Amino acid sequence: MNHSPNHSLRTEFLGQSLPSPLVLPSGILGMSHGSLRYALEKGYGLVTTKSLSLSPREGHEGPVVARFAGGVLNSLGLCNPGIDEGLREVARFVEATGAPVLVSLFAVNRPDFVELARRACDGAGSFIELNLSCPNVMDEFGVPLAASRDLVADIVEGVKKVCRLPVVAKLSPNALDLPSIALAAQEAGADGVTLINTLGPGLLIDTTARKPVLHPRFGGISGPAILPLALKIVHECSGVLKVPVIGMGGVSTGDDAVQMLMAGASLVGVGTAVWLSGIGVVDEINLGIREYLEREGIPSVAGIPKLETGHER
Amino acid sequence: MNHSPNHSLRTEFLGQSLPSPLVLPSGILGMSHGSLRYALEKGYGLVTTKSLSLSPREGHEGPVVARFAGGVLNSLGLCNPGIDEGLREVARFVEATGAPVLVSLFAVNRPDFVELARRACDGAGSFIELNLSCPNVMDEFGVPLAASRDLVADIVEGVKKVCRLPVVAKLSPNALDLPSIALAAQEAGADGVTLINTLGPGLLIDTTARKPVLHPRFGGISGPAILPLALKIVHECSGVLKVPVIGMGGVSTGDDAVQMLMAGASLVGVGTAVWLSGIGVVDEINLGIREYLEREGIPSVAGIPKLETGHER
Amino acid sequence: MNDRITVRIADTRPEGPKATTLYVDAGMEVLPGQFLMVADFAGGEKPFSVSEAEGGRLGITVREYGPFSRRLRSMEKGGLLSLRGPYGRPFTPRPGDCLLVGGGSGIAPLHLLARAILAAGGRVTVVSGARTRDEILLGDRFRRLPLDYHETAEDEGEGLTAVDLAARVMERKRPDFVYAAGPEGMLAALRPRLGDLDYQFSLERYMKCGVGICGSCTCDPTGIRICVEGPVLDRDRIEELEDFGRYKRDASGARVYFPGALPGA
Amino acid sequence: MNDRITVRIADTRPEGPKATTLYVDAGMEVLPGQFLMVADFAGGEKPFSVSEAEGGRLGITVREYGPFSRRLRSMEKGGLLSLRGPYGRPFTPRPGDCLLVGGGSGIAPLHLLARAILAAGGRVTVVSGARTRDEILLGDRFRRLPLDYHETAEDEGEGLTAVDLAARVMERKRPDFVYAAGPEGMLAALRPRLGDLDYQFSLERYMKCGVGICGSCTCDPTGIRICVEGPVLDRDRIEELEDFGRYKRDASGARVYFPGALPGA
Ligand SMILES: Cc1cc2nc3c(=O)[nH]c(=O)nc-3n(C[C@H](O)[C@H](O)[C@H](O)COP(=O)(O)OP(=O)(O)OC[C@H]3O[C@@H](n4cnc5c(N)ncnc54)[C@H](O)[C@@H]3O)c2cc1C
Ligand SMILES: Cc1cc2nc3c(=O)[nH]c(=O)nc-3n(C[C@H](O)[C@H](O)[C@H](O)COP(=O)(O)OP(=O)(O)OC[C@H]3O[C@@H](n4cnc5c(N)ncnc54)[C@H](O)[C@@H]3O)c2cc1C
Ligand SMILES: Cc1cc2nc3c(=O)[nH]c(=O)nc-3n(C[C@H](O)[C@H](O)[C@H](O)COP(=O)(O)O)c2cc1C
Ligand SMILES: Cc1cc2nc3c(=O)[nH]c(=O)nc-3n(C[C@H](O)[C@H](O)[C@H](O)COP(=O)(O)O)c2cc1C
Ligand code: FES
Ligand code: FES
Repeated sequence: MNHSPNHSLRTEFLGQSLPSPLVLPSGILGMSHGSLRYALEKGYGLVTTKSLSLSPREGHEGPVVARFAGGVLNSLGLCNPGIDEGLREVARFVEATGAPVLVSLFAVNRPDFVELARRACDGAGSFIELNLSCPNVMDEFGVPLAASRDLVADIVEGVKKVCRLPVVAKLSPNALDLPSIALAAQEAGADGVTLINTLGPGLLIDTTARKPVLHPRFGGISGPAILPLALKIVHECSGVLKVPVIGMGGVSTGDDAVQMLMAGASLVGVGTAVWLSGIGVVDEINLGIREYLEREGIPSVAGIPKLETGHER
Repeated sequence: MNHSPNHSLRTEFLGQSLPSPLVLPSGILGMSHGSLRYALEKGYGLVTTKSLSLSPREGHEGPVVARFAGGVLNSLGLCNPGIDEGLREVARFVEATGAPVLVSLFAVNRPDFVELARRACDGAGSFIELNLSCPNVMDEFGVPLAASRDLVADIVEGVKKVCRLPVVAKLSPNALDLPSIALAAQEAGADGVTLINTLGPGLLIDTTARKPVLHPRFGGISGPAILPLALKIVHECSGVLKVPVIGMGGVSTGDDAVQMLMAGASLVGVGTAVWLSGIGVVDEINLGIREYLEREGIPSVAGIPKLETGHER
Repeated sequence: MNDRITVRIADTRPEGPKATTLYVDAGMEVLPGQFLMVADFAGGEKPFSVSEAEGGRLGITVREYGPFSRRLRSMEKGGLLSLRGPYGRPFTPRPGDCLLVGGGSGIAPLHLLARAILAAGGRVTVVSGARTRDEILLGDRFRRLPLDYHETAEDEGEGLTAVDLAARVMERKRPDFVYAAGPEGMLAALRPRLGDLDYQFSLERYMKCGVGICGSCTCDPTGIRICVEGPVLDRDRIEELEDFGRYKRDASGARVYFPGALPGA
Repeated sequence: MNDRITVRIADTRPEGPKATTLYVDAGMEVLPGQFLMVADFAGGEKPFSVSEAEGGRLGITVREYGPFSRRLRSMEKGGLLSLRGPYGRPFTPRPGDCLLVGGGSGIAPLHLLARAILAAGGRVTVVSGARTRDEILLGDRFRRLPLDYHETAEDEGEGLTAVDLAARVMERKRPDFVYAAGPEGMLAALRPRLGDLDYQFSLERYMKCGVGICGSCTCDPTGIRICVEGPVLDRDRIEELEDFGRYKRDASGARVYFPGALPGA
């Protein structure tokens, strides 16, 4: 085993060199140039904006977050200041730091996604992420956009037509046969896939008040509860994809992050852990990955072996 | 508020009076007349057998269970001694205790389910549970039986034709639009629905060995991680069903159980908590429910108010 | 695991025409300046400081500003509250000569702080201001403490603001340390009057999660989260901010400029 | 949270032609009679007792019975093991005259127990038996301890079993307490020879989860779980069992009758 003293976390992603494989997921901080800078300084290698929509959204009244034994529920409701103000914040961030930004967009149909992407491509971001798991659509159709292979393909294709920046499709775990949906995104031109968005949604009830804890009643599930599901989905999808995967869902320790990389992720999101363990968790995870590389004599993050796919019984 | 001193946990279920609303879920203990008795003595109000198949199954080699921060993964693989030996155990249990048994059956197609149900109806059990979330079928078709409204309806209908005992359909959370599947089961004649079976499956990786922790690699997710998902599904399904729901998934405390009842369950399964908190958890949960009834002045389990359904935004 | 509790209101106490103190037996320790996310199970969850804490009984002084605070302050004994917290970085009580400047409901956490400073052996001067006399909160409570209490109503006499009055008080006697809480405009007006005095300000920014993940309450350009690194900020942290006294963010995250502040950069 | 660790084998030591002791630095305390679920990342996870525990280094003495134990016992220094545990109820060391009876690999936990009894001030007599001389495990280890050690190979001399030999030893000197571990047939043969002596037996039943949820290892009619309420059972618990010495269950949960035991009831 080769114990090189200087294991770097530097990771290539779609032509950019990042100082760490850790990604600030969309919806965590990422509200303003200040919060993007904060995340960068706390050790993330790549930062993502809140999911930006055509018009500003105030989100839900709340309570919008709740803890349970396995993690967190949130019903923030995709609050964001709208694409134009959001892109101004991105520009300020890029001006100050020169760091790349993953600009998350969300809409409920192809024309709006295309319009968002058009504006985002004129902005200072480096990559576009399409949040295809919009809860509005769930209210309308009972399932997220990302549950439909055809809708995913259609939107990605539309966006790619107008977009000079690499496009990453963010998929929902609330779908059957994720690999085929991820493949559909790739075939439609996606340059990467982000997995997974929050699970569910779920429900928690205040038994004294006899009311849901959150308002509105349901919230997407994140945190440690969803790690094994995320690992499974990332493993299965990255096994069939040629494009890179940003893996996230419950990653809270260095070992979790290494598992995610081994499952096939190129980058690893760390969101809910910022609540449950504090913002210092980002550097702890960076350190944990570095220690793993050293212990195992692996020279770089990209050298972490991928778990073999295959179906032993 | 009326503080009656003697709050009973007695609960009616499909014509039987049970001493507690707590159910030993299928696959937890339930292997033999001894283990069924053990569960009864530890405070469960109703016990379920392992899912019985036509032929005995040894299950997977293992490791078959693994813990993670949010709960447990299992890949037991539905090991069971086969329907005939299983029913002999049920008969011994009933002879010794007189208590009702929920006999869980599983197969991968309608004729086998019908044959299992035929034999089970000649046995000493009180109710039949159809485990429609068979992982074998997932290997074959990528989705569990329970993800298909039509397959669920077809099997329930076939079983009801030959079955004098009440039939409960156990559904998987790995499906879209659970309420419509639950409704399909009810319309096909199901006398009740059990929700939820394990989620996923999920994956955990040993980063030193660079191998999955479980063998075979994936395992169904249970325990605290799935509680909010289970509550949401039980709430949504019970809101549209006329038949009772056995709710389970991560219930570990008295408050969890009350949440499950409030979500709309008639009975509450407690499985994984037996590992994570020890078998004493069953009586702790019984006590917790009793204390809740007393504190809130509710005379019986059935009197626990159901959370209103409705879609505030 | 759970940082949320559901409690019944143990008592209430009207505080003039626009505010009420709600008392709960929450069984938690809250330090001066820390806050709770409070919800009433009817939609909405908002940050509130703790104004009193005695033997496990907490007082939350709610001033009516909009729909949520109106509902909250009309709640009665026995009503159910959901409390998350305590969250945030508290004030640091110092055993010297301390000046506490509060505007409107900002006075609430300063009451708890005053008691902590006195307990630590410090000397306390309080300046409390509001638009009208009956909007000055907790005056009776301060008057019962061994401290130097001053208040001002902007619609009376000279029309002094809390900042004006604080300046006068400081002219007479220079404190060792200044603590302030209130509308950001007030804090911004106070800052230049403090010269090289050391201070801690408690900032109010829009909060949704209260635990540092949603980003709502973050400041520019450092990105500090008022719900975690604040609400109480040291002088150094305040000096780094470009938005202090200029703009905050609304529920959508869009900038809202304070009256008189100019958009730009 | 996690009760599973991955460790490298620190050392190995052959124990005759069919067994090996694997040493690992596991950093956990294991009491005599407790077991670990051991896996080698090639499929399979099985229960094994701990035969030695010194300064954090554990010894697991693996006898070859089938495919898994064959693979395990051929593992070499540096090989990776997954260990879950320690699980189960241990033996209770007593400070009196103790007789320990072990058959085959059942002797493994008794070695750890012997040391614990000696440390507690008890006096130990050990009877170890196996089919052939070189299948008797850990004899050298017992001989180094201040105790009375007896062994028997069934294919030699009088062909005494461990039970026969134990009976002879008890004739000479009645112990205060008997501990036994080994094939259930041996335990069943031993029980009637103990009269009213108090005892603890360690039972081996098919185990999958090791933590009391899968039901594989449960006994009739009380349903006790050998992995949790056992593997060490007190006399009272054994006396309640209808399956003891009659049948156990295989991987599917089906009954497997011991040679000579009759199906029924
Ligand atoms: C750390 C902190 C401590 C506070 N302590 C107290 C206190 O002790 N007593 C007291 O009366 N008030 C306190 N507040 C202010 C209190 O949170 C607001 O008065 C309340 O949220 C108003 O809600 P509304 O719906 O009634 O008013 P709205 O009509 O919605 O708004 C009125 C004002 O309150 C602000 N506000 C609304 N929602 C929020 C929110 N989620 N977070 C922050 N500000 C918001 C708005 O920006 C506006 O300035 C505190 C605020 C913060 C941030
Ligand atoms: C509490 C306990 C402690 C044990 N301690 C030791 C020990 O210290 N040293 C040692 O060599 N052996 C010990 N064993 C036995 C060991 O678990 C088996 O030898 C091993 O599981 C055999 O697996 P195999 O695949 O090699 O054999 P197989 O060919 O599968 O079976 C051989 C024998 O082992 C039994 N067995 C197989 N799998 C299991 C299982 N999962 N659980 C229980 N029994 C099983 C079978 O019933 C059969 O009797 C212990 C068993 C138990 C229950
Ligand atoms: C409070 C909160 C807000 C979120 N908002 C968004 C969002 O706006 N857009 C999006 O694509 N994902 C959003 N997510 C999902 C996360 O980006 C991420 O996919 C998920 O939380 C799983 O990662 P984690 O377990 O590390 O948090 C949000 C998650 C949380 C907890
Ligand atoms: C070890 C284990 C084995 C299980 N085996 C079965 C089974 O054979 N049949 C079945 O319908 N469900 C099986 N389940 C699912 C449970 O019955 C239950 O639906 C699920 O675990 C959720 O409840 P819990 O979180 O309380 O464990 C099994 C679960 C576990 C943990
Ligand atoms: S309120 Fe969410 S980060 Fe501060
Ligand atoms: S091995 Fe699973 S209950 Fe004992």
